[in-house]
Amino acid sequence: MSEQPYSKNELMICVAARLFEDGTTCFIGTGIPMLAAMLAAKTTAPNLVPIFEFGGMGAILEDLPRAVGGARTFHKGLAASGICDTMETAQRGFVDYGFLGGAQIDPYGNLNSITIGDHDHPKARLPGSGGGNDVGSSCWQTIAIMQHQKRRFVPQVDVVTTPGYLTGPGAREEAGLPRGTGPAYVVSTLALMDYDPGTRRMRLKALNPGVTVEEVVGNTGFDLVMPGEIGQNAPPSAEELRLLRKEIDPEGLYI
Amino acid sequence: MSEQPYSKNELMICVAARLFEDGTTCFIGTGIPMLAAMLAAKTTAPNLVPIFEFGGMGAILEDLPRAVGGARTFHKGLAASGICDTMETAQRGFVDYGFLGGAQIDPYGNLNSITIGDHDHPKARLPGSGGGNDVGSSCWQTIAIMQHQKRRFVPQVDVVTTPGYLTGPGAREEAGLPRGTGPAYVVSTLALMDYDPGTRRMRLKALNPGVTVEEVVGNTGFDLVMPGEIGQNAPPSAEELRLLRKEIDPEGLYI
Amino acid sequence: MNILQSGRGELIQPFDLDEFREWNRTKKSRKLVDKLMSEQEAVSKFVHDGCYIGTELYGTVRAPMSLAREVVRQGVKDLRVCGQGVLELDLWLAAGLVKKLDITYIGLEVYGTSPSLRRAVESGQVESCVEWSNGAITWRMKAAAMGVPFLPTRSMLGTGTLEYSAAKVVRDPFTGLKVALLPALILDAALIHVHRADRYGNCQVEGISGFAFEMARACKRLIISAEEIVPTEEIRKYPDRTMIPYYLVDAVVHAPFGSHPGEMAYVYGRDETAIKEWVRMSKTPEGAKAYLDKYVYGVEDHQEYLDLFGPARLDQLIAERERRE
Amino acid sequence: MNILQSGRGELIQPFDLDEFREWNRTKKSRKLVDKLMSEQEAVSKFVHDGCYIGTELYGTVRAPMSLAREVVRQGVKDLRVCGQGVLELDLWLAAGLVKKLDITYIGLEVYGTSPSLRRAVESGQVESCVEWSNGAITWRMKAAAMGVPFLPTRSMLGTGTLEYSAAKVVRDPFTGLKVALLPALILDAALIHVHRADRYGNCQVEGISGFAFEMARACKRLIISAEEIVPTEEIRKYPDRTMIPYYLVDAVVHAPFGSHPGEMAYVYGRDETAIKEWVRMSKTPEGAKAYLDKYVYGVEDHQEYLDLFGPARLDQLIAERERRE
Repeated sequence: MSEQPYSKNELMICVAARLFEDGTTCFIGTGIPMLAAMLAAKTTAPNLVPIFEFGGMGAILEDLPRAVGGARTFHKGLAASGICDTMETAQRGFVDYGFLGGAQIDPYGNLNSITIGDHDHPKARLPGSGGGNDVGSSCWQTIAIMQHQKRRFVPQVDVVTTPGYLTGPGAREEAGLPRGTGPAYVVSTLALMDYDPGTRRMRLKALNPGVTVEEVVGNTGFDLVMPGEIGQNAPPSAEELRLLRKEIDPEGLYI
Repeated sequence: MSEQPYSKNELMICVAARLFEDGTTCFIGTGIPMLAAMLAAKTTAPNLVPIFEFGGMGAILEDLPRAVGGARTFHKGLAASGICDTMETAQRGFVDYGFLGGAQIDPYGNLNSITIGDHDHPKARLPGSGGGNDVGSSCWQTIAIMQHQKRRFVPQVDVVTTPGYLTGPGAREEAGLPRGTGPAYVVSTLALMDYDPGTRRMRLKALNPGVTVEEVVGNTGFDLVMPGEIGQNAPPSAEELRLLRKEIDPEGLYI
Repeated sequence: MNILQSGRGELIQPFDLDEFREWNRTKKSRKLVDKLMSEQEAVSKFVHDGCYIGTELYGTVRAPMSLAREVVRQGVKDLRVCGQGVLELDLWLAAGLVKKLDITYIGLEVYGTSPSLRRAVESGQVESCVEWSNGAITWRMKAAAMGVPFLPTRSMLGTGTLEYSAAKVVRDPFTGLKVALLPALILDAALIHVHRADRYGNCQVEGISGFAFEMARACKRLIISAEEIVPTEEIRKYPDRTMIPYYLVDAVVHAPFGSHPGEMAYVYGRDETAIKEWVRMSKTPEGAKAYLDKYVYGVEDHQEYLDLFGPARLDQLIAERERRE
Repeated sequence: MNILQSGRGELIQPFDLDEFREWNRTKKSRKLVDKLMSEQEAVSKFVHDGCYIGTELYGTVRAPMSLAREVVRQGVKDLRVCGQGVLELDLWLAAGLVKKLDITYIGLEVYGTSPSLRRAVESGQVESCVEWSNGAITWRMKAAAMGVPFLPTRSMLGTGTLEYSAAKVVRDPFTGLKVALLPALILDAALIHVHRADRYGNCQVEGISGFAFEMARACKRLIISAEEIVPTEEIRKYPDRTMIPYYLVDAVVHAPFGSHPGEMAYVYGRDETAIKEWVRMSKTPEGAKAYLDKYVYGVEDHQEYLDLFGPARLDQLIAERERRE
């Protein structure tokens, strides 16, 4: 185990990066997912195929992209296409993973990034559904990345912007969403969560170093499913930190 | 009037070429329409924009194309796209004219190029609907080019492959076809026909040189509308013939 | 094939396909007409108070920023606007030009949510927000581009996004699958920035195409700005690179660095300093106003805007461009 | 949104979008796997008796003729086939391989109707012909490529083409317009000939794109033949030219003159003499058989086929190619 100090973001990036499966396609959004994808490509998933919604496919991520349409998203890429092609590629079942964020998440993994409060007279107007709804509808598995706070982990999101398991088992299929899809993980500042296969409710999977179950529970606005055994997320390794700091984000934009 | 001898095809090409309006877009099929378009571009319609269904747009027709997808259909073209783009361009109302052929035509300008006899046990299997149905549905005006024979000008086509005015006034709109579209002319080996605006039935407009009304009537399987005055198609001019023979079809493939 | 669900959002741009066809027949010349003009002329001719308008690609990437600033400079009012945006829509929101939104995403990307959007919506200045996904808004344009009234999708199903949209859910009559039908979107005006165009409007784009193909075919008026104006011979040499043919285009504006402070693939990189200036200043209404005063109202045109940055900075952005290698 | 009319043609290739998604998830590797193989290997691996198959572009233009001949050589039976065709489908019809057709146009273009089609259909050897327009069959593939069960169109309405198709007519719930709904078409196998590919299957096409984009995304197995095999670095240098990304592709065949006797834009012109030989010989069943004996069954592979014409003829075709100028 590494004894080096590291930031919360560095840890989240590492936990997220380790979830990438080699030889899979993955929709990447701005920020943390980009760093996680780059770290994965340099460690456990050298054959990862990043897809960016406005058209970049199969880029070699040498420099950190700053926008999902920027030239770095198709740097030495295998294809530079358009948003219809990428979204339809996902709709056809070709995109294995999608990374998502949101202001709120509920026990079924539904995300909200539209409004806090009443939609038509909101307390806070958020950016909107964006590509998140398409990613959450069409990718085989989605991974959400969230700050772990009670006001974000809520019993019911104000608006379902991006579909998780909606109201529970069978609800996605009943709504018409593609068979076999849904949220897989939540990477938070405190822990890694997955979903109970029976109830489709969020389940604690592994704690971040130094975090207690009580701390997670205290920062979650609903009951998490508790498995028989709770894992531990390894801290960033020396090599992960070196890659993040020297190669991936040398300007320290995110870490 | 030119005293030179000319072939039936040369005359048809000239009559058709004179129908092209300058500065319009036009779907061009293989054969006679290609020659007519080239002749028009070299005479009265220098700003004609030829569109070929598999993607060629705005080509400069220096050599006669032999296929609607051949490289000559986008020679020095303004765009080389695909069939969806051309068909959707027509569906959006951007294509002014379309040239069509068929084995049979009826009084409402409906064309058949699918089967003669019963569809499922045909006496003759024809090539099929092809792009003709799309052209006849979406272009603003269509022009048919036909051999003038009784077995081709029939009271009712065996199958409506390409929509003319269907069963008469209002029938296209009732079927859902775009407002304001329909057949404009028929160029035959004997005459030029248009359509009566009231009944939407085929009307004799002008006779080819040396052809009588009786001859047209005798070779038509239904009653043509007869206007008060019947015009005369001018024979090919010396210049038209020179262009056709020296520049457009020097190998004599069609003329 | 009954309607199983209807979003309760307003269709803020009703459409009529036959009227669109008639427009395309009568208002769009098929002749090669010289359309080269300035930003001022193009915007004053083709962008009107109350019109429904969109921009492509977005904010910091191949965005028609010189045109977007000109729209602000001319103070066009009551705009109805679609889609995703970063800096360009932010400027319009901050300047108070926007009345209704078909919104997918408006934010500052790595720099978080948009204070200008928050102020404009939470104050009620923007009267309504109709929700769509990024895919959905593009498919709506694709429907118009195809000349059909709707396209089906498996996105948006089961969510509030659909509930606050104007989509409808039906069962596919072939397989029984539930799909959302997205109504066609025909914009009154669209602004697209490209790498190269000739003076008639034939356009080439390099790198990702975003939604330029769809938007160019889904609007009644199309203003193109281009980094470079090329002879038509260049277009005719590579007809397979024409993404937008001339007959779709109403105005062609020569705008080098037209996407600044955003990037232009293979031409120049993004100007992070300039982007951060907007991020910082737009946090308050006063700051946003000061920014507009300096960079929009305070200059006559795009050239004067570029002069505020100077050639050294612009050369630096060229040096930082993506290269084909 | 009730069904106002249903075509009485059979849906000869029923489809299930969720099963297609599952196929694309499990049978299509996202890794860069070397797929270079011969025509023989590609066809024997991915084209099976009874499969639903299509070819692109068509007959005399960028057509996968070396693959089409290999299909005949291997005697694959009971094919269900879509679309437009000139020489390639003619060969299959003449060889008796075709059982059902989603037909749009099969003919000899300037040389008139196809005797092979007439014989195959009028004799009952082809069991059924379901009718579509060229636009419609491509939109059916586009639906599959988009991952949706149908696309609407304003083509085919009011005609026998619709009556003998499997389309359905409904009223658009947004504007009340009548449209025809075209069911998605997911092919079992597709054959596409391109200008350049790398050994993983990333493909570039020059000139018109026909329906390559759509077909490549609407099939379970995709065999690419290419005039030239290029290093992947060449693909990565111009990612905006990739029309077909590798993960769609199952086999890559290096086939110079693969479209012969058809043309290949910017590479070689069409071989009129060779085309006319088929036109002449296919007039009778005996003639067609003699042609197949000589040009298909009588040679081992594409190279032996080309040897029948010799380098002088092929050089002549190169000289007659379209040039960028």
